[in-house]
Amino acid sequence: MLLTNRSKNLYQEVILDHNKSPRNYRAIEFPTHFAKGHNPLCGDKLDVYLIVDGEDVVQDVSFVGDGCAISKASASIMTTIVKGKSVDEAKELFTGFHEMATGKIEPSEDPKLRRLQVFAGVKDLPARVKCATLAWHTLDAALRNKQEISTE
Amino acid sequence: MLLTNRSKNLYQEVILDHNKSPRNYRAIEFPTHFAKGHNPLCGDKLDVYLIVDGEDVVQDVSFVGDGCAISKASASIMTTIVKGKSVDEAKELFTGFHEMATGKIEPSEDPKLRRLQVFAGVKDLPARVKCATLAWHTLDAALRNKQEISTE
Amino acid sequence: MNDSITKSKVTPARILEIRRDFPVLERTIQDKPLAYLDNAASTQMPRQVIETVSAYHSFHHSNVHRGVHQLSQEATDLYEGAREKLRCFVGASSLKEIIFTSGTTDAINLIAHSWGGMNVAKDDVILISNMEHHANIVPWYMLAKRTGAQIQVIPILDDGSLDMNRFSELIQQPNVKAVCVNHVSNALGSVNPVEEVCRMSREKGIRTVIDGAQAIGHFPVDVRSIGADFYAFSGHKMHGPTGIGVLYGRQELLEEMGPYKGGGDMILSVSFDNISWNELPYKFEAGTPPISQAVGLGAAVDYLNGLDRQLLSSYEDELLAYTTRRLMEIPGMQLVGTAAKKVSLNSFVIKGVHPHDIGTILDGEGVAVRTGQHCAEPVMDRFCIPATTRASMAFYNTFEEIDQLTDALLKVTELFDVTD
Amino acid sequence: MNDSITKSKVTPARILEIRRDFPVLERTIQDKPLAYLDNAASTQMPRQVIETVSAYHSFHHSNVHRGVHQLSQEATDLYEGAREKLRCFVGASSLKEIIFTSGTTDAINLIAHSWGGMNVAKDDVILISNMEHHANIVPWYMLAKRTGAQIQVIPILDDGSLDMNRFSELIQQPNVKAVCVNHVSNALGSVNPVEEVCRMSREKGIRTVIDGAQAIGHFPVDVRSIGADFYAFSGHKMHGPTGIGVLYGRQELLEEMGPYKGGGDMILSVSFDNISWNELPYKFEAGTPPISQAVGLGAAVDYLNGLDRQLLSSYEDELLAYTTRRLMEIPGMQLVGTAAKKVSLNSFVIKGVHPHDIGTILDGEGVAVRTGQHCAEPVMDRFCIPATTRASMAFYNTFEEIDQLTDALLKVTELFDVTD
Ligand SMILES: Cc1ncc(COP(=O)(O)O)c(C=O)c1O
Ligand SMILES: Cc1ncc(COP(=O)(O)O)c(C=O)c1O
Repeated sequence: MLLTNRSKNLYQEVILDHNKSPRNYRAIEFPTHFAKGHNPLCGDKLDVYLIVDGEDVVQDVSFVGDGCAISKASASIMTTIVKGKSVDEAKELFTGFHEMATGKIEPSEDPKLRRLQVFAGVKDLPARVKCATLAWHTLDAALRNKQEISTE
Repeated sequence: MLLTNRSKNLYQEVILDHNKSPRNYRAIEFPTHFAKGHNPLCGDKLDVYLIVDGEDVVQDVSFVGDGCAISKASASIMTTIVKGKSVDEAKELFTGFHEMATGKIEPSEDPKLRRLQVFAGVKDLPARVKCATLAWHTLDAALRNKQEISTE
Repeated sequence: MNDSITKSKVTPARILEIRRDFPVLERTIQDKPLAYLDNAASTQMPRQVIETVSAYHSFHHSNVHRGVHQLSQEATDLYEGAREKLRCFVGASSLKEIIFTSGTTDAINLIAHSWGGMNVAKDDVILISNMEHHANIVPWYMLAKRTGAQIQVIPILDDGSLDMNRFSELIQQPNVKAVCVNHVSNALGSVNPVEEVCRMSREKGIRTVIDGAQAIGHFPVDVRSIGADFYAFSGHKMHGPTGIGVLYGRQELLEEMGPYKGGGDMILSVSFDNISWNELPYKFEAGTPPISQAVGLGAAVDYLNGLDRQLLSSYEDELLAYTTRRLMEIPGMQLVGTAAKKVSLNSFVIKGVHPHDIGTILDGEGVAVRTGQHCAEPVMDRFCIPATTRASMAFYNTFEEIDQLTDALLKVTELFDVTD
Repeated sequence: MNDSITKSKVTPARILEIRRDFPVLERTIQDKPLAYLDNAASTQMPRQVIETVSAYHSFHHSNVHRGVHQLSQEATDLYEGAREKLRCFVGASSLKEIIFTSGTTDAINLIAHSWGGMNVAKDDVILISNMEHHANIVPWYMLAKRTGAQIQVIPILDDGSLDMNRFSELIQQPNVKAVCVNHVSNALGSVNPVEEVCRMSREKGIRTVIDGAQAIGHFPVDVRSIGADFYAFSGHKMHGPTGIGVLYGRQELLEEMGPYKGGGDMILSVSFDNISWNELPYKFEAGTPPISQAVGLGAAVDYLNGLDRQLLSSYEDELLAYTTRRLMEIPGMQLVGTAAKKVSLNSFVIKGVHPHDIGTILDGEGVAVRTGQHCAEPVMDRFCIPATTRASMAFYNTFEEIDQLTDALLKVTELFDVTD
């Protein structure tokens, strides 16, 4: 099978794996923070749940939703990275990820983005940037106590 | 003064003369037939008055109105031609005139159109055909007892 | 009749010849030849149309109507000449029945506003098929909100065809004022029996609003033999420019209707106390119309008339059959819309792969398809799917392009490890 | 500042160079060179615009938004790129404030429908200047009929300028909701003090609807320094294509407004029971937008930005002064509209000669002017004339063309034997 480089670059093994077996794919019954994300262009929908402790550390984070491989893998990888981080660190990661996905910075510029650089390929596909960032936008909304967001 | 042939053809002496001194330019107090004509594209307005006798002969015909030289001269010449004709002859003239003005027949094809052939030039100027035919349309409407017409 | 004639077919060479009229079809995408299979979203323009528009822009442009100078007369003749071409193309009786709009959406809004505003009241019923494009739903929804009228849905069967039994029941109700059905569904490809829909509606005195956006590019349309009260379509779906569409309406209905937009050209006289409307079709064409777009659309009509449309329709049927067969080779494939009568369009889902991922990967292989809800959310809800991938063909598409699509889809299912 | 810079002027050679960009200007009419003096009706397009549209049609066309394939992305980038060009061109704060419509008429109908429908009620007052084009009268008239609101007229002075004293009185009334004034009158050429109109209105909480159709092609416009709530214009009056226009609206107002047309792209989600609207600017752009037209309009903006507009504005002022002087040589001449601030446009009547006859004879001499009421019947009524002849210039017109106009007019007056 000979896929174009662009597709190979975007649909790397790790993304396909997280798409197939998303981590932390469950609802949390009593979250401290919660938000619903919606990308009306694609129809993608995503719920993000968080438990943040008194020290502002993310004790648990999970998601449930429907979407393309990019958005699902992005959500799954996000949960694994954010767990155990402080709220401020999570927000910083969001900013960095957003800048990378929109081509404003190179992933190599920020060592914290190492595990996220599999998504760097979306910067060449403007229609797919929102797929990659939906989970992060939703996380950000949850942390700001905004219950519903739409990326359109 | 060197005018283009087209203009010379259209604005012949006889038209300019009728424009300047329109014949039968007056209202008839007790007409047997009457109609108002209106060309909303130009703003031209024309009232046509007739007295038709028991034999269906046009005893008197006149007009009052505002318009361009073509429409005014056409109305003026129409009144001079129609006076004394039968209603059927007037209607026939209208048909012939209309066909000439829209280029469907050559004026030479119909000897009755001889005095009207000064208007043959409008056939090359679609925007002006209605100026030339307004008086005739209004005459026709009057004879059919339609009080108001618009050529648009 | 001679056998060789009845079986006469479009040859591959003829299709290649036609393709040369369409500059964009020579493009490559990611170093692959472009296979443009997004014709339901918008069709491509032949150079005959492109050049006509350019020539108009270069040498004949001026504002239409009301002008006594030659350029204005030329522009008017070209604009009104295009109207005559369109009249003839859809078999309308009179030029008064051909209104230029900015598109199908604008045309249906015109109907809902001007006809609906006068004829639909509280508790009246508007029947809308479950396979309508948002363009034939939202204007009616807005009218219903305003007037208190009710919208009822004509269901569709599992194969994506209209439920005519239910339809015949629904029209028995009193107060049904309008039936809104597309001639061809953009999400399913189904060709609806609009002649029957119109006949049955007419017998009950119900008005029919037929959305012809997806029909007009695929086969000859005759509004009178369909018997539609209103028929709407867009230029850009029949190889003409964007920014223009046509509303056909029966003269009698159009005469009664109040105006839509206000402005120049649609009025006879204006003062601040009183305004009188112009006659048809101008009553519905406020302001400077889409002049060069009408001229371009007229050129598209000429282009289509110059082709053997009947033969090309059959060619598209073969193309559809071939596409359907090849798609069935793909693991996890489920076609959405399998009605007996379809235009050359296939909507589908592949188990476990989101349409967006399919679209992106296909694009990498040079194959342009559309993915999503196709502005037909109720269809998606009906089939309980969030979105589909849609390959929509035109007469210039080839069997090779379908192979290119199939190969690309096989790469998708391999990548995503899809099994049947 | 250096004298030679402050006095720098457009040279005739520069104008001839600019003219070469406009193919139509090379035409002859009746064997005479065309003098196109009907720019207020529609301006001509430079080849830069014509070629951009052709290239779009040939190689980049596809439907915008919602498409994941490359052509659709290219079309979307070009379409949205055009929006950014327009935003910058008129100095709007945000892309959300730039709505593509099908023209000025469509834009004002949008305002009257969506803003007016929500904000104007029985006995409210809408102020409309006596020099408005029908496009800024009829939509308000229709709204007034629907709501029972009142239209009141802002009078104009004998020179064709706005009666600002009367205006300042009129806005003292309670319940004045909107002021509708054109930036430049198409029938008179007057440039209205819209900054002052907007400032005075704003102080009273009254909304301003500025019709910029005739301004946008003549001089740089900045909606924020004008302070307009709404500002509308058309592509075909600024050297772009027909079928497109722009509505600028302050974001805050647009956010509150309900939708205009219903259809695809202007909604977020649709079911038969509930619909939610999309965000700005898409809420007001239902259906497939005028894509190639927006791209062409963007090219027109690029073209204008590449010229020295300020200098060309001064050139047009000189051209106007020259035209005015030459026209005064014509026997029986009466100018209609002699305000101190005017664009390069002269409306006039000649004693004893109907404008239509003037128009036809001028056409025979290669001179394209417009005759009639110019979709501004109230202006004609105000000056008690049935119609005028209008010569309207653009930056590509020359002094020689004005001489051609003058010579042709002298032939008219000779033919009709007009004396002073
Ligand atoms: C002042 C003014 N307003 C509005 C319009 C209407 O513009 P359009 O016909 O492009 O909608 C025109 C153009 O005729 C105009 O001159
Ligand atoms: C069936 C159908 N109706 C209406 C429309 C709307 O057409 P337009 O976007 O040209 O107004 C479309 C196109 O998307 C369509 O497919």
